[in-house]
Amino acid sequence: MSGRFRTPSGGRVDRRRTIRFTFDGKSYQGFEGDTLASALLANGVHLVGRSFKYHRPRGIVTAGSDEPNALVGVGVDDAHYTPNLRATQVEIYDGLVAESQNRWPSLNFDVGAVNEVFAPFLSAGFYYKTFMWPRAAWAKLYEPLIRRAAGLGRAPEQPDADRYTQVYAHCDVLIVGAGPAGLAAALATSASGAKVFVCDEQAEMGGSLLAEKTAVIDGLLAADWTAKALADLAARTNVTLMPRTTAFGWYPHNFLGLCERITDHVAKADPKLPRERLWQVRAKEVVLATGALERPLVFPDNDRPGIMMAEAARIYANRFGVKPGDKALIFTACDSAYRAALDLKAAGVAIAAIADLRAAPGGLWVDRARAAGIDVRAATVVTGTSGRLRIDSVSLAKLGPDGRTGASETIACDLLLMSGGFTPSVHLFSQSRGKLVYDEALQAYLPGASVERERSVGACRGISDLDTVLNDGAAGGSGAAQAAGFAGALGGTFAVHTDSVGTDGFIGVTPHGGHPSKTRAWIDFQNDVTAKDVKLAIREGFRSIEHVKRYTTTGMATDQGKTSNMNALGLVSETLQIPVPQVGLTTFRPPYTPTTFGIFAGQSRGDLFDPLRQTPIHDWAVAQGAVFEDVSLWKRAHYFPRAGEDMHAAVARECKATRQAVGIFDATTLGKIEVVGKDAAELMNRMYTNAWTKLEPGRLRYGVMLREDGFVMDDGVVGRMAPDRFHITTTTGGAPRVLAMMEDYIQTEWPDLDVWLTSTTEEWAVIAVQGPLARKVLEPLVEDIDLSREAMPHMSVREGKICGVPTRLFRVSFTGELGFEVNVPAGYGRAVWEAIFAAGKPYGITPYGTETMHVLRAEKGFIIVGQETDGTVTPDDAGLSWAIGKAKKDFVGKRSLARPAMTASDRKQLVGLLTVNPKTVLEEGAQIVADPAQPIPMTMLGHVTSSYWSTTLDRSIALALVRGGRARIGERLSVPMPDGPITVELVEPIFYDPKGARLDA
Amino acid sequence: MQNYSAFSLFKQALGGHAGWQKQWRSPEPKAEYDVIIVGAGGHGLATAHYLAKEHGITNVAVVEKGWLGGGNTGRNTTIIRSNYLFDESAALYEHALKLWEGLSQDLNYNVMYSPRGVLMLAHNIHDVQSFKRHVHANRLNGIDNEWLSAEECKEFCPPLNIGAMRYPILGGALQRRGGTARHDAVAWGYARAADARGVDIIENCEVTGIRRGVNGAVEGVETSRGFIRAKKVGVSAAGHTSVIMDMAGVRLPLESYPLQALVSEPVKPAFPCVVMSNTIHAYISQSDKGEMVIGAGTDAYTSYSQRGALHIASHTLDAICELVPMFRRLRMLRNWGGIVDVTPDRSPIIAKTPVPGLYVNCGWGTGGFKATPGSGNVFAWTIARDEPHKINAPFTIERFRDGILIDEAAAAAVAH
Amino acid sequence: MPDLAIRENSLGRLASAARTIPAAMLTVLPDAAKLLFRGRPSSIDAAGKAFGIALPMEACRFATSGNRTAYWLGPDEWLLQAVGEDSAALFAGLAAALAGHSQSLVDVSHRSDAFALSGPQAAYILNHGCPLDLSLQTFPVGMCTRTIFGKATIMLSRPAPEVFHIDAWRSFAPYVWQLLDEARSELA
Amino acid sequence: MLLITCPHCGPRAELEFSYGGEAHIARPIDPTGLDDEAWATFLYKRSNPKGVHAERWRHLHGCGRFFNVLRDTISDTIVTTYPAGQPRPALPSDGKENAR
Ligand SMILES: Cc1cc2nc3c(=O)[nH]c(=O)nc-3n(C[C@H](O)[C@H](O)[C@H](O)COP(=O)(O)OP(=O)(O)OC[C@H]3O[C@@H](n4cnc5c(N)ncnc54)[C@H](O)[C@@H]3O)c2cc1C
Ligand SMILES: NC(=O)c1ccc[n+]([C@@H]2O[C@H](COP(=O)([O-])OP(=O)(O)OC[C@H]3O[C@@H](n4cnc5c(N)ncnc54)[C@H](O)[C@@H]3O)[C@@H](O)[C@H]2O)c1
Ligand SMILES: Cc1cc2nc3c(=O)[nH]c(=O)nc-3n(C[C@H](O)[C@H](O)[C@H](O)COP(=O)(O)O)c2cc1C
Ligand SMILES: [Zn+2]
Repeated sequence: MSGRFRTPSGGRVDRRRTIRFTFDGKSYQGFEGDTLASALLANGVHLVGRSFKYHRPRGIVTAGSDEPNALVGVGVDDAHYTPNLRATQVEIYDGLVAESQNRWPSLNFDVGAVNEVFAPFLSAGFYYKTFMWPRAAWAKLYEPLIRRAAGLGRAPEQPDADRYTQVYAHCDVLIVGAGPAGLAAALATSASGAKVFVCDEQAEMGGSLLAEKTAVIDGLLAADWTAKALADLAARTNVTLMPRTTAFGWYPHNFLGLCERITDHVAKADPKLPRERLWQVRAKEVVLATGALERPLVFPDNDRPGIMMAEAARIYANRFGVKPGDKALIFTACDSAYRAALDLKAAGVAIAAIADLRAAPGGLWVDRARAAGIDVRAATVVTGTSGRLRIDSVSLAKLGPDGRTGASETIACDLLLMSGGFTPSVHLFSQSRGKLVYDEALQAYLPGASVERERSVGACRGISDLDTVLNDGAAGGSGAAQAAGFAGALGGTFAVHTDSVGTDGFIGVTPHGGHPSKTRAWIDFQNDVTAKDVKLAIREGFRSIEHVKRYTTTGMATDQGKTSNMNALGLVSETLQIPVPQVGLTTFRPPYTPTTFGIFAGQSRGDLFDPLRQTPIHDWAVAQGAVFEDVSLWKRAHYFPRAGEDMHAAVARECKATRQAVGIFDATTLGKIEVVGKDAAELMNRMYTNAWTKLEPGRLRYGVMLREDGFVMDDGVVGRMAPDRFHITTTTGGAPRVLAMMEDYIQTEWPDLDVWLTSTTEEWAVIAVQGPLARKVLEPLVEDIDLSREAMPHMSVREGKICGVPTRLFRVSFTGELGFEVNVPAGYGRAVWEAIFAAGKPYGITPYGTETMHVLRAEKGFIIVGQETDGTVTPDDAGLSWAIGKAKKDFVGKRSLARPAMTASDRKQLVGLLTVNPKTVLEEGAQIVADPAQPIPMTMLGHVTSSYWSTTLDRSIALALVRGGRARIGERLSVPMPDGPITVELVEPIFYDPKGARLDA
Repeated sequence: MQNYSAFSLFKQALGGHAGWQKQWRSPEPKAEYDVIIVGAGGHGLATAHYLAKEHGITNVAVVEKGWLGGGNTGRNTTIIRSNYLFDESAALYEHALKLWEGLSQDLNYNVMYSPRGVLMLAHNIHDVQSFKRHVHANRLNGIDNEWLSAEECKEFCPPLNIGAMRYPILGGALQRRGGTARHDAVAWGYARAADARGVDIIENCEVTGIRRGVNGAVEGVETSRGFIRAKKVGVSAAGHTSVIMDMAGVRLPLESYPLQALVSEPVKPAFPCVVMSNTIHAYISQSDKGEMVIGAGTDAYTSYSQRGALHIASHTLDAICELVPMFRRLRMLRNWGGIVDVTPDRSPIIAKTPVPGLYVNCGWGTGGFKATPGSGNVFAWTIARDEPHKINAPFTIERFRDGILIDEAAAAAVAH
Repeated sequence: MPDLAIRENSLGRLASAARTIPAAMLTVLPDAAKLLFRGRPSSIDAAGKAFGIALPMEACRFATSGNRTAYWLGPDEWLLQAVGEDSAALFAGLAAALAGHSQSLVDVSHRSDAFALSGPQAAYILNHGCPLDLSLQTFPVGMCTRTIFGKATIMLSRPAPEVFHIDAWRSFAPYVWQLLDEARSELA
Repeated sequence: MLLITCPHCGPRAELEFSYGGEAHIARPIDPTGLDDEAWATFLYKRSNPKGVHAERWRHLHGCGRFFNVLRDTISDTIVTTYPAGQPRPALPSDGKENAR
């Protein structure tokens, strides 16, 4: 048996499959098909949580995703723990572990409930009015207290063990909601052959039909019709049914985010499966069939466990075979609660009375209730309730025609059902930016004009009776198919036997006669917002509904006001004496219901977070024990430590080997672009500061590229391979930027130029062989290239073969030594590297990483774009005016260089720095001042851009940008550090072989 | 102005809170004001407050097309810090930070300024160099900012994953005085204080035109509630600045982009400080109510639609889940957008315009909440005296013509 | 001198450890000579003649003949691929035929590696990172395009209803492969 | 994520594109002939309209071509796309209504 409150039969749960689970450590049983809420109710458990602010005992209010109260934490361990799940949505499975939240030490006895005592002081926004003295106390004392009190569930403390996936999908028609409207739409649309997706957030499709016992559709009982419709749809290959899938967000151009929950409901999930999947659906047409949500009534003490929505109680009885209580009292403003009362009575729940807010309720349902012997009381309101952890009685009073309440009568019950009518679920429609229109008769906002390609059908657009809902769905479905370009959709009609429950309802606070400042009638259950709070906000001048929301926090809880927003609107409207539509609405935002972070991250985690780019030589470097650094998406070898070496020792050794013998460096990550066409040189002239016309084929030149605003964007060595062909190199991180900018100018400014670009970054592996012995190492490996000084001078390029594979061999040096950069097709990179390494062995060839590369180039005063420059540096600042083609009339960025501030003499300019104490190595980023004794704030003259220990020079060296620096060369300045100033001398930014004799070797 | 204190709260509680006064009035616009501020965001309201408080100009209207505080002030991730690189920006943001420190008391409104520390993470050597440059420059400017090793980052913010990830954390720059404040309270506190000094805050009043006299000078603003006369008009309309300046025939170097933020469901305290990572695009802190407040990036394109694309939010959450893998199971509660106005150098403009009597405060992009008190303060000065305060003197419109840019982002690739 | 003309494929290691998942198979495609041709309209015929396949003029289509395929990549851009051929010879031949034309020819044989994703679930798996509508109506056999997969650019083509070819730049190829492999885990 | 119709490849997801800022801002033929104000206008000043915006997109992860798009910046609705180099099509509803 699964609890005393289980009906003897009926419902859609599988009574043959008993399921065991625990809640707050106590074990319970339920049936397959139960939600945690239905299973707890079957066991007589109503108290499941505590409210946010006052820690009031709270029970289960709804049967769906709109549940504000019954929030639980679920998970056997922290790696699988999820806080704030709605018990009404959690499907139970064997071994499920759930716990209540926001209570200590226990749910029944919660110390936090002392807040109740302070409740009079904890009015809306109380924290804005106090805790200001003493100044420091807010952050130190008050805030931590408030933070601890707030916050509902606890975050898991272990990394999530599950995986999540993301997938894009396209369909002709996406139908959201598989109630009668959605199913009818799906049947119609899919008959046309259109590709249709149908998603519903619930485990079972059918929506309100799943709780329907008497209606007959096309001669079938609702349940049978639903089963048949679903079977029909499932059999159609153009239909995809997606249960447990919430459409949570609508983004521009009919792009919707759907969250599918895959494993949370199973005890032993297939480990291959993701926990949840994000569907990113682009739909030609969307049909919204999202139904309507029942509204609570707002009356004094309406928040006790045992107070529930009438339709939810009906769902528990009809769909789950659960009696939510023994004796129910019903408080309603509409007919549907009568239907609920009758169904509950049939399930064995005693109905104490129906209190109807309406003056003279009548008609079919009222008659039926009366005929069933139910005590129906017209013009009657609830004026209060009692019961600490569960409701035990209700006070009723007659409502006079003047709106006053009469004497009250107390009726014992363990269940109070309420219904204020239904609010259409227009969330997604509104997210799509469609305009909502207020319908006075329905007291509801309905979808008006569309912005996107969508239509709403059924209860979500205010249509409520099953026959009209079905026909509306069918019409909407065929309309959508037609709009998506599919003729022949069947918009047939349905023959339905059912009885209308009308569209009555109520918004706002029901009359109760209580003292306005003493009674508490909850509007937003989860955030503990009472009618009093809303009125206070208005009294304090918060007139806009947006202000009321933010001041009181109504509608800001995890249910986003699904049950509360209309009542808040009603109350504001009444208090301000302005019509509801003039009060306005707060904005509907994604997600429709809270959505796991994991699905947004999807597969982008760990090494797949970003592409991890590796060169063909990467694995070799790994085998050699290299330490890597991240440079944009690339992994680059930073240095190659030998046993016992730290970075400094390794770099010193690598530098020394390269200066004295030969080093080998993987420069593959450099960006490369092939510029081809008869106007190639012209394009180069326009894009780079340099002049290119005269560069002969077979020669290299260092090029500088600016942004149009005049600041250095990139640099690199460029080879002219032929009159109409250049081989550009760029910085590692800059390659995509440079290519994009050049392509932009070619396509949009100079389409007349005959020139084309091709990225060749990944075509070539680049092996830099640098050092006095470089030529010796390479000579035996190359065919048909004369490496001699005379035949192949510094800054030249030759094509030929190395180790039998084609190469573009650059004679170039970023180290200041004799050097070559061997470009070979990337697939041969590793092999050629190893061959060169083997050939270099006798000469002591030493692999070096980016750190050594940086030191060697700094000794030569070569800049690194991004280190010496930072997006505010002109070529002249960086000492590169020599690279500007003086005779050129124009190039990208030239005009900007003529602006007043760009030519000022006190701009920061590149200089060298030598510390007076040669052993002191400056910190990169350290600031430079004239007088370290000046008071703070100091006048800063510049900063250290690069700083290293130079083994070659046996002293420290640094590069810096200093205000008017070139004119200050020879001066001494100071670098004030926390433990004292460091005196530095400004020198030319070149420390080693200033004449360049070594590169020319 | 009614005094707010624990005592007054206590007293009012006994009286059923019946005695609380309106925090601000909802006056009808007068025919004429000395100064009109366009836009009742934090900046506009602060400007009005300081005009009244520090310059004695109380015949001021703040006109707002919607509800006050409903612009970016009400939709930002509330990160406050002042550890900017350049002297100009450092001075401006530090001026603001000093005001933040006493703001609750100044306004008699608890804005919940919470200096819990802002930690900016470095994921590569370039980040390290750039952050250290900030640390040193800040130190010499008298602004607190310190370098933490990866282990120290972890100690300061235990939930952080500093190890196995695509871009491991190499360290971070921590400004301990940085933190957050309650966005709404800032708008409301300024509104209440300004109102108490006589400023008219006129909501639901959209500026639709700027009237200029024959000499070109400003005469007032056309609004959805009629013409309102004033010789001085200060525009503080954030994302909508271009639209309003267009009314006066002034084109500014601005583009408006959607910027998104999102919150998780509330949980018990689980994240002690503010963490920013520009390299992988993640900004996170936990609010006093318990939500994780997370900032995403801007969309690629300009827009006034006040929402953003799903892939932008996804990209932020993948970063958050890498930084704090136990948050992968938290759930997004709400995701919204704002419209931020961005200048070419990502620094603001607080200046006089070519139109006499027209002043503008704009271009705060993704990072102007932190500046609210300082910006309002110097903008008020600029309007009152018809000349910039020395702190905002560099933040002119002309700097773009002359090339005197204040490009924090270019200097460091650091967003706000 | 060592003869090193043995090409290393960036996917070699992943391919040798690939799981057999029939619903979505991952297999490395053989090396090929690949030339990127861009040029003025007047040069297109000559390029097609020299290559032996008229370059497809319809957007996003490829044409195959024997071991050679011409992929339309953009209105002035085609990838000319010859499986198993030597790129230098191919280049020389085309370059000669194109002399005097306004065009650009670049050898990109080593820039990318290619692999196939095949099986009844291939499109579904591809959609884990690729936002295209891969139904046969919108992405028919014979279609090719550059597109995005996760955070990488790929060239995607469909030689058969359940076969996709993915050509990705060398350093991105392992990422694309691994992301697909991760996605197809659920079919294992 | 927007759905943008590339004039060559048809409708594609925004992810395949890169945004290129406002359209129809031609680089001056002779920048040196411009005064600082005019140059700054070219460099920095954009119309930033609330309404229909002519802007450049590039089908970066596609055919690689730049083209122009008219998009309503209020609703993000795309009104039309047209090749680079063509003048902005006139719209009956310029700046106001957003066509579907
Ligand atoms: C998602 C997001 C996250 C952010 N995160 C941070 C952060 O962490 N830290 C930080 O420092 N900054 C952040 N910012 C930036 C910050 O929010 C803004 O820079 C700052 O709030 C701007 O304040 P404001 O008062 O100038 O503008 P707003 O608050 O936007 O006020 C401008 C007002 O002008 C009104 N207006 C516009 N047009 C008219 C008209 N025609 N007539 C009348 N009124 C008009 C608007 O309605 C609005 O109320 C973020 C911004 C966003 C959107
Ligand atoms: N007065 C009323 O408007 C009213 C009130 C209650 C019930 N009804 C009855 O309800 C029926 C109306 O049928 P219907 O089909 O319009 O509604 P429905 O409530 O039967 O179905 C709506 C379905 O949409 C799903 N859904 C809602 N939002 C979703 C989202 N974002 N993502 C995924 N799924 C989502 C729900 O889980 C539900 O299954 C009629 O039979 C009517 O009698 C009407
Ligand atoms: C710091 C911060 C915290 C927020 N916390 C919540 C929250 O707990 N619940 C909620 O519903 N919205 C929260 N919001 C979002 C607002 O509800 C709202 O989305 C935002 O102010 C933008 O307004 P709009 O969505 O009405 O356009 C928060 C906003 C900010 C700026
Ligand atoms: Zn295209």
